[in-house]
Amino acid sequence: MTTDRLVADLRAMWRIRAFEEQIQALHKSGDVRGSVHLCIGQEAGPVGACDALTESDALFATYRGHGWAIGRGTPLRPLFAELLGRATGVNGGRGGSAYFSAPEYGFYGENSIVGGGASHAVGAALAGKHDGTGRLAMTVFGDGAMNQGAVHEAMNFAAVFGLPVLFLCENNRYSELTPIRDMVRNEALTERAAALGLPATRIDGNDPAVVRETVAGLAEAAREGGGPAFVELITQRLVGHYIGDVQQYRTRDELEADGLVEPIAVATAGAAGSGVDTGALEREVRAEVAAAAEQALADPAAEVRTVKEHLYA
Amino acid sequence: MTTDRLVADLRAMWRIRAFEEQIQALHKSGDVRGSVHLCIGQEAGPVGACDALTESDALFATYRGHGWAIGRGTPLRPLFAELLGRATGVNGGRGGSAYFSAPEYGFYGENSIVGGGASHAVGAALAGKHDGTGRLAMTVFGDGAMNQGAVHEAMNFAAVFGLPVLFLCENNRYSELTPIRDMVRNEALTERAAALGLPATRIDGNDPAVVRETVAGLAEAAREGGGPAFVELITQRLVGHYIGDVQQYRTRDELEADGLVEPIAVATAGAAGSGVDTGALEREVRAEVAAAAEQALADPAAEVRTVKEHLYA
Amino acid sequence: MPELNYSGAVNAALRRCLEQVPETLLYGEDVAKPGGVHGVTRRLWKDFGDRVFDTPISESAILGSAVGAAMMGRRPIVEIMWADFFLVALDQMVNQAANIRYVSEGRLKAPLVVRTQQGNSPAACAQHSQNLEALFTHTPGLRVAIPSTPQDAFDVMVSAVYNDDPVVVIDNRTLYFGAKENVVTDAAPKPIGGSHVRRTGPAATVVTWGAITHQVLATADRLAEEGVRLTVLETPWLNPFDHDALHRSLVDTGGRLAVVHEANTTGGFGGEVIVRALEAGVLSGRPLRIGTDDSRIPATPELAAALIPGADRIHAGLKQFAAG
Amino acid sequence: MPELNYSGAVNAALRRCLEQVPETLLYGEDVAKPGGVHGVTRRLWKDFGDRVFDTPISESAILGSAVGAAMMGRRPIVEIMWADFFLVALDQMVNQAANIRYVSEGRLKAPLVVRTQQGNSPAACAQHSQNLEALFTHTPGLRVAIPSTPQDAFDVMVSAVYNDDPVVVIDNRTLYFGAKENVVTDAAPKPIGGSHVRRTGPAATVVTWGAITHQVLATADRLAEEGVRLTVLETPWLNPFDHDALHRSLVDTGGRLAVVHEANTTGGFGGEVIVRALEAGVLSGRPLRIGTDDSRIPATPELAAALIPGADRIHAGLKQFAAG
Ligand SMILES: Cc1ncc(C[n+]2csc(CCOP(=O)(O)OP(=O)(O)O)c2C)c(N)n1
Ligand SMILES: Cc1ncc(C[n+]2csc(CCOP(=O)(O)OP(=O)(O)O)c2C)c(N)n1
Ligand SMILES: [Mg+2]
Ligand SMILES: [Mg+2]
Repeated sequence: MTTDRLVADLRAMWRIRAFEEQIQALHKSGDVRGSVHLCIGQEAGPVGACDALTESDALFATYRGHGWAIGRGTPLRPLFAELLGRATGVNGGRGGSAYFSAPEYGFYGENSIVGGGASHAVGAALAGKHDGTGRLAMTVFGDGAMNQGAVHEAMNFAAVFGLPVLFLCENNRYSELTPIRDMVRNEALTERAAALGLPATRIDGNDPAVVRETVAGLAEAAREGGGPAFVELITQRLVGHYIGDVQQYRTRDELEADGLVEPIAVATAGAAGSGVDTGALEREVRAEVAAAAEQALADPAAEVRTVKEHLYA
Repeated sequence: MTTDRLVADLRAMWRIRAFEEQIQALHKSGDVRGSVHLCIGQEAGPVGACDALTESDALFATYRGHGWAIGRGTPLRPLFAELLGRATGVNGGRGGSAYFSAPEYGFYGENSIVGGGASHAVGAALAGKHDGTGRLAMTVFGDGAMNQGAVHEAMNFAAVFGLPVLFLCENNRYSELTPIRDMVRNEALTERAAALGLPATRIDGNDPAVVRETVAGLAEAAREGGGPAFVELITQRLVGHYIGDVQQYRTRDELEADGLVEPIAVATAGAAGSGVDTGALEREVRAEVAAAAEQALADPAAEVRTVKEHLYA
Repeated sequence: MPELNYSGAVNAALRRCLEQVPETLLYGEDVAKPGGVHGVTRRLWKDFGDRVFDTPISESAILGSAVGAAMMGRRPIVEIMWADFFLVALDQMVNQAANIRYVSEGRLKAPLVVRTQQGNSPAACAQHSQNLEALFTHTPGLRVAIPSTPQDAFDVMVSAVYNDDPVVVIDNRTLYFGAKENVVTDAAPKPIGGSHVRRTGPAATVVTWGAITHQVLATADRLAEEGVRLTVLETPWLNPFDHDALHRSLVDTGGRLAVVHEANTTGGFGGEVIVRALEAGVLSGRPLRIGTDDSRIPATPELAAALIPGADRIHAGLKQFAAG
Repeated sequence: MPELNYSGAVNAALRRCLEQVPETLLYGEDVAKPGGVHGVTRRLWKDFGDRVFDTPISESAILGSAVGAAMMGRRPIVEIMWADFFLVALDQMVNQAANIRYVSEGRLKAPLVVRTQQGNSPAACAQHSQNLEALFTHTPGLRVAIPSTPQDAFDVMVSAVYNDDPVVVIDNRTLYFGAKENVVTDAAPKPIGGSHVRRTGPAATVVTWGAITHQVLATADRLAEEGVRLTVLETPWLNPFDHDALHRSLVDTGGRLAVVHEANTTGGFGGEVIVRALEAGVLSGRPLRIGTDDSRIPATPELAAALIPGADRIHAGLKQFAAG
């Protein structure tokens, strides 16, 4: 991999991490309220996978979706604004941290129902079969979502109709406070998708280059009529399930081990080895992100006056 | 296999078939009303599989469940009575053809929601883990039910907790009027269960001996703590999905081919080859079944007076 | 003007929408090659190719894919074979479809139509007999219709397809093969909503919807012969509900209101209709509510008939009410 | 008599049931080792071993296995983490659990308890904010409770576990860490049902349930200071609902009825309460119904507050009502 690519990926991952850390701070200060699910530690997925998507493609994520929205190119200011309940938020503060969308960037929304968005991606691909775009749809969900019947139905549905849908499972080993290994008998989650007829592969979800290459290859096959595919990204969250989760269910050893393999640590080591000033890079990105947060903080609050609009056409 | 066994199986299968044919006649005469799903052609499953169950075991079936209720030993008269809307019916006419139960015979009910009963079996096995019975639970559903998320969840749940549940999938190639091959990309349905960690096997569902042996073996393993298992019974229905379905979706060739492999034809040929008077056997069973129907027809109608009872304790 | 029975009218409406609205898709279990378990979608697959297709038995994927396709600009029409089956995937209606427009602040929409049918028919089991419209009328963001005539079945479907929000259209299978009538099939699509004054009379206003409308009308005719003239307001749309028409009607009928529906009584939409009239100050005296007794539905027809309002109970109820 | 907050009371009730009713099981997502996402089931797993366990994210399997276990004589207590999540598996409540006793003509029963919590809390998203009790009160065969105090939370749970039918017990997470109170934890299990007269006064009867009860009581106290004395009837059980107590109360308050709930207004259970009073002839004049405006719930707290009845709206509404 070229140093340029490495630096670009590190920068992109830092943008997500710095965004999330800024949200942490804004939560602490009381500016961001309520339940927030951060993707700290899982930045390689969106950075690698979103590159396979074109403008007319559609991405559907979960409540842990900030990184994916950023991955699709949604600007940070309206994202901050959304979480801050500002009128300038991507949904004017209606969505909030766990359920916003930014369709103008091909981000068709988070979803706070586990497994709830998988079939939406199937529908988006179905639409693409008829609207001339041949749209690829991608949906991301967690390891725990594999136990939700709706996900099984969505994968089978896409398989039957050969629709170009990529199902990405971010396996961070936990569903809320419960380890996935306790909730499945067979830990090879890819076999579930394979049984439905989807090419299914487990990859290092901490390496944006690996993610990019895998997803790009599957995307191409899907666009050419190969039907849906499944990718399991092995990754980890370095923080709690939600802000405030003190992670009593994890050992210090485990957290330390995760710290060694997490994407930014690895990419930083790689870039530093190629002579990149990673500290400067980090500071630069943090400044950019902080500026976006500042702007959003200065934005006007969501308008109560319009609260009854948009329920119906 | 001994001739005795062959004859016993043929007799047991004839009891089911004759019951179903009697229902057909009673439907034609207007005595049995509404939608009825016959299991004609699928008799080998219940005859072979129910032998693996003891009294405290629990069976959960679908709307196509008459044969399974009979397989568990439910007498014919109260079954006829149920379908005839008689007070003496197993549920006093509340259940009807598609949703009756006979718990005193270990038959915990049909279910008219595709996939709705699979998790009940899981619960029955869970109960057995705590009530000292170590109960085995068995649930039967069709090929089409494999696409219902609830079935996937039920199998995974049983697998995670190592519960003694046998999931039997009667693959008669159709879901209502639609062939299963059009509704899956990978026709090896066993792989779905295997991916969840269940031993999974596809067998000839038209041979009661094969079914018996397979199910008995899996039942033993499950009782010994091996967890759930999955069996796909390859079979066919010789009649429509419901009484009145004229099966325009099937060719005459296909129906003819099915007629050659269906369990009673095969068992009859086998028994006749061993010198059994299969004609006499058939007549004998038909007479028994007809007598039960006669008795049920003479039973009093379900009592309207009690219609509001049993909604709550 | 073709002569069509109810199922023919639905079929014609679907055909028209498939022809005139290129964004439409039609799918569900057994709807394409088999033409639907009740034959309602017959031949559409032949004529519209892969825009009409059969699906796996996967209600969550059916509804969810419709939501996703609708978000991207399609106008999917999907079938849930029995309203009872919604319950395995109600999430896609209530948590998903209903939220999309509002939560995105109008940036997204989900113009899908879900066709279903409900209610009891002889010997249908408890899991195939429920009337579930109240689940949808309690869900802001959804539209709900429940026609009872071929013309309304046609009009409701066309209006639903042209409407920009998720609409649940609820048939009753006992209506599918009723009498034929001349159906106007070429009028411009109407906006959703509205109601019909089916009978006029001063004794009371009876509001009703769905299949039971026919029994209410027969009863009204019988009562008219007996000298009691009722106004019958049929409301094929429950959301938007034509409260205005009802409240106007109540002015002419002394504020005397009866509601008849097949859904079970407690929590049925009838209660809401009554409360709205009461809140609007147009109700006078005690209203009459006729619904199915709160119960599960037994398979034996005679038992079910003891719970579900039939001709006699409706007649006796309305007669006493009009007298009281 | 221990001093317990709401979550402590639920925990104590669960502990008591696990101790005294050997048939009980307790399971759901994150309820065992983690002790529940709200900490309500803390330590129970430690003390009751494999009768308390965590499950996959499989609501259909959670509820369905509870149904099956209950059919076989267990008394499972299972958790649906948020009421909104019921919607992925409502079938198991409405098509399955509710039917078992009736359809088997009493040969089978399904004595399960489903614990859940619902409603809005600051910045909860639209998919984590709904109040869905009306879905259950419209379902014959289910029992429904929605307590608001530690004592009721305790009593309701014990009564539900000893009851022989499926019961849905609905908490509100904003109550979990409220004030402690002395809770009687050793009384004999009471039958389900009943209500509490929380305030007495002649101006009107206000019926309410769930978390919003506290706002209604605060409002009643404020109004009492302003010279308007209301009767407040809290109904922790919605099924069976204590219509008798309400109707008796209305005799003392001139038939003036107000209902306050957090669920959205149209089709909420409040309408049913009003219609029953009207049908019983104990209502006088127009009632008042205060519920959330029919809407999806926006994440921003200030927006949500414009839709969900808060102290000011309840105060203004009840004040005007009492005056009118
Ligand atoms: C249907 C449903 N059930 C339960 C929940 C509660 N819940 C929210 S996140 C979560 C864990 C999901 O775990 P996983 O799929 O691994 O995703 P992760 O949070 O690790 O990204 C659960 C159980 C929900 N939102 N929806
Ligand atoms: C949840 C649900 N969806 C749809 C139906 C309608 N339905 C009844 S039987 C059936 C086909 C089931 O096929 P299969 O599982 O193969 O069983 P078979 O009838 O062949 O025995 C369908 C779709 C239903 N009863 N429940
Ligand atoms: Mg996870
Ligand atoms: Mg089949």
